[in-house]
Amino acid sequence: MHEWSVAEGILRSVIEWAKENNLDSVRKVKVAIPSFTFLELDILKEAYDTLKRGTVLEKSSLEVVYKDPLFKCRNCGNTFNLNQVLGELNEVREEFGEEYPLHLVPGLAPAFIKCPKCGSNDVEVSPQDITIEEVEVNGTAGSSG
Amino acid sequence: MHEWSVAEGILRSVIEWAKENNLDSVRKVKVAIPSFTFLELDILKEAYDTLKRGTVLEKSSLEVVYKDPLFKCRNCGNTFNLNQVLGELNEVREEFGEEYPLHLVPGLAPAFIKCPKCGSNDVEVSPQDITIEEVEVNGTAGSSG
Amino acid sequence: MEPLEALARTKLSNKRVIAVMSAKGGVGKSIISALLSLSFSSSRQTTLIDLDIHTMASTKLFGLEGKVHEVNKKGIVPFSFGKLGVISLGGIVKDRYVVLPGSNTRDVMQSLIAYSDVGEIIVFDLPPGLGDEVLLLEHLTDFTPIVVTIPSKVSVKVVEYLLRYLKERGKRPVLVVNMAYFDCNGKKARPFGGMDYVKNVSEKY
Amino acid sequence: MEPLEALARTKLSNKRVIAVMSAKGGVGKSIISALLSLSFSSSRQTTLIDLDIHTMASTKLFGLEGKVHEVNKKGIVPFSFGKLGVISLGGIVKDRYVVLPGSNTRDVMQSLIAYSDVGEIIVFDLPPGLGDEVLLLEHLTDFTPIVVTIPSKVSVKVVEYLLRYLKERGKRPVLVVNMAYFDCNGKKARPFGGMDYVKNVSEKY
Ligand SMILES: Nc1ncnc2c1ncn2[C@@H]1O[C@H](COP(=O)(O)OP(=O)(O)O)[C@@H](O)[C@H]1O
Ligand SMILES: Nc1ncnc2c1ncn2[C@@H]1O[C@H](COP(=O)(O)OP(=O)(O)O)[C@@H](O)[C@H]1O
Ligand SMILES: [Mg+2]
Ligand SMILES: [Mg+2]
Ligand SMILES: [Mg+2]
Ligand SMILES: [Mg+2]
Ligand code: NI
Ligand code: NI
Ligand SMILES: [Zn+2]
Ligand SMILES: [Zn+2]
Repeated sequence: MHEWSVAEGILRSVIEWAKENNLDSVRKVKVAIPSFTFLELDILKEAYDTLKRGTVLEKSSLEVVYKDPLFKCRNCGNTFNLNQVLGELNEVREEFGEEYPLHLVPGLAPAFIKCPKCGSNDVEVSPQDITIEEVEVNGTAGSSG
Repeated sequence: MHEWSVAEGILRSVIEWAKENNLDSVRKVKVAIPSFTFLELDILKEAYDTLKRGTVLEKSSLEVVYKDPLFKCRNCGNTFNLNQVLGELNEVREEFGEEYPLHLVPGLAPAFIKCPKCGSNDVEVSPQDITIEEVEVNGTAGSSG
Repeated sequence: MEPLEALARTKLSNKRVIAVMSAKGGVGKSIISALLSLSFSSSRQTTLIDLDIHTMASTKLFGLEGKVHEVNKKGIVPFSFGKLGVISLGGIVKDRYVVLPGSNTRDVMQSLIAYSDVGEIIVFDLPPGLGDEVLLLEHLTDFTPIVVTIPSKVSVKVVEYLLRYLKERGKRPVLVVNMAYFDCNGKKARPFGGMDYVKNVSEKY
Repeated sequence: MEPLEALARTKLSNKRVIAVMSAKGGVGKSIISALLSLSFSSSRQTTLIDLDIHTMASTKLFGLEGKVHEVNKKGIVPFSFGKLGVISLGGIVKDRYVVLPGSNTRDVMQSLIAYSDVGEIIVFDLPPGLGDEVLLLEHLTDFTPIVVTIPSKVSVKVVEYLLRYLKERGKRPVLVVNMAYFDCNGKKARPFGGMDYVKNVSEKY
């Protein structure tokens, strides 16, 4: 459900960027989302299309790409990917349900995902945030920092 | 003076790496050091050459490269380099003398270096640690992780 | 700007934002945040956001252990006590411990703020230390600092760091002295010492 | 392995390492670390390393404010009290406040350990929270945890997180209850409540 908030955040950041750059219409916004948040695309797009009305993004479409995280254990040096911790992740999802902690707060990943090799929580996760990858304005593409 | 400790750290990390890889002689070690620590090369090399005796590094030489840090302010987004904060840095060096805080603990950089644009201490510094860049073993070059 | 950052800023803009802070731990930040936000809520819609992600004291003070926040279109629904809403990471992780590298705390705090459904007055309960919680709040908004100390030498000296920092950043903090005395059969006992250190520091800042 | 990491590990290897910790702030970690290390130092060369880089309480407890560590070929020379040596970031930054993003705390703590000239027994005074200080120490050595609490509900519940974490990591902590009572004309006054919460948690772990 917090997909509505995510949509609002995306819109606000692009609106601000458009204002700073004196642009009055945006065609497309591409965002990247960590895959382990399992954000629901349908809801996100519905929210985006509802909330964009009356803004410079009124005629824009939203493209979403999922970023697969890479994990690095600072305790033993092991690097691992999402597949290697899917079991653990699914346990958390089962315990907490839809709004499970990493869905809402991806920065919590090290608190819930242990290194499969040494069991440590001392894990670096990259990337772990929602970012604007590209904004298309009247046929030209730019990047909002 | 803590250059002796740095030398010891370099030697220990390479000795361990050599042991793990069953190597009995190392020819050259290349380390990278953040330039704003102003480590003294003479002392570091003297310490290295003294402490290496009796180890697998006995016949090795030490090469040092300085890494210039890049600063990024998380408050205003400004990126800046060492030259832009040299004044501030020199004030700290004058106040504290030889063993000044960033010489000893480069991770303290954000506590002493403010963003020249907005004045915030919310500064990312990269790189800020001493790393082994390359180890040469009997003519072959490897990298100790 | 990142989406979550933009959202967090929006949530705090045009609000009265108060940060209860202290650099020192165990001086009463959480209890004072709780009482303060309760008192504001007698007249205005108030939200207490607990930023101490390791202790999550507000869930204990309000008896919310094990309770989970609902999430709707407006974001995280605060636990509600009349006009007071309480938001805590405890309501997201239930009663699990949160062990976390320091590099992640900023993102976690920012998510909490960005997704909160907030009232007109927002009170932040800060963790001890002088790190991301302060830097992030400074970045997001112009807050009013309420600095809490106890009379002891260690606490006052640590709080002085924070006062100095806030002063350099152009802020004018309110200083609260907690646990100043204990009622011992009508007489004031002072387990954490007299008010000398406090007097000294409050004259300086 | 990085050079500083290798050095920090060496400094702690074959030593008796004790970590005074608590997740909760203001429960007496620093004062207990100080007393404990002083008592060890009556017989053995002991080093107290203060890892609370924002408060640097040990400099206040030992009257070291404004003093600066000397550095020689063996590293940072501890402030010395008989057989006790005290190392604190306060001895590197003098009496300046240390405001620092969370992503830097691990490196700072690791540098302090790596460069310390240490004795046979090492006592660490930890900051509150459940972050890099614990993860780093676990990474560097097999320490003995001394967990400090006060009797209050909030403190005990927070300390329970830490106890649960340590247990899952295979450690057997010693629990110390501080500020249990106050001598009020010969009668025990208990400003932070009775021992019920403590009893409950100590039976569980
Ligand atoms: N004035 C007071 N009298 C008695 N106990 C107090 C008082 N203020 C705080 N406490 C108790 O002291 C402990 C620390 O307070 P807390 O609000 O958790 O501090 P902090 O948030 O600064 O770490 C808690 O157990 C709290 O209930
Ligand atoms: N048993 C005690 N009796 C009286 N004061 C105490 C006691 N233990 C600690 N204090 C005081 O309480 C405050 C917090 O203790 P401190 O050691 O700084 O806690 P921490 O390191 O856990 O934050 C300090 O001012 C300290 O002097
Ligand atoms: Mg980020
Ligand atoms: Mg590092
Ligand atoms: Mg608190
Ligand atoms: Mg302490
Ligand atoms: Ni959701
Ligand atoms: Ni030096
Ligand atoms: Zn690992
Ligand atoms: Zn800046």
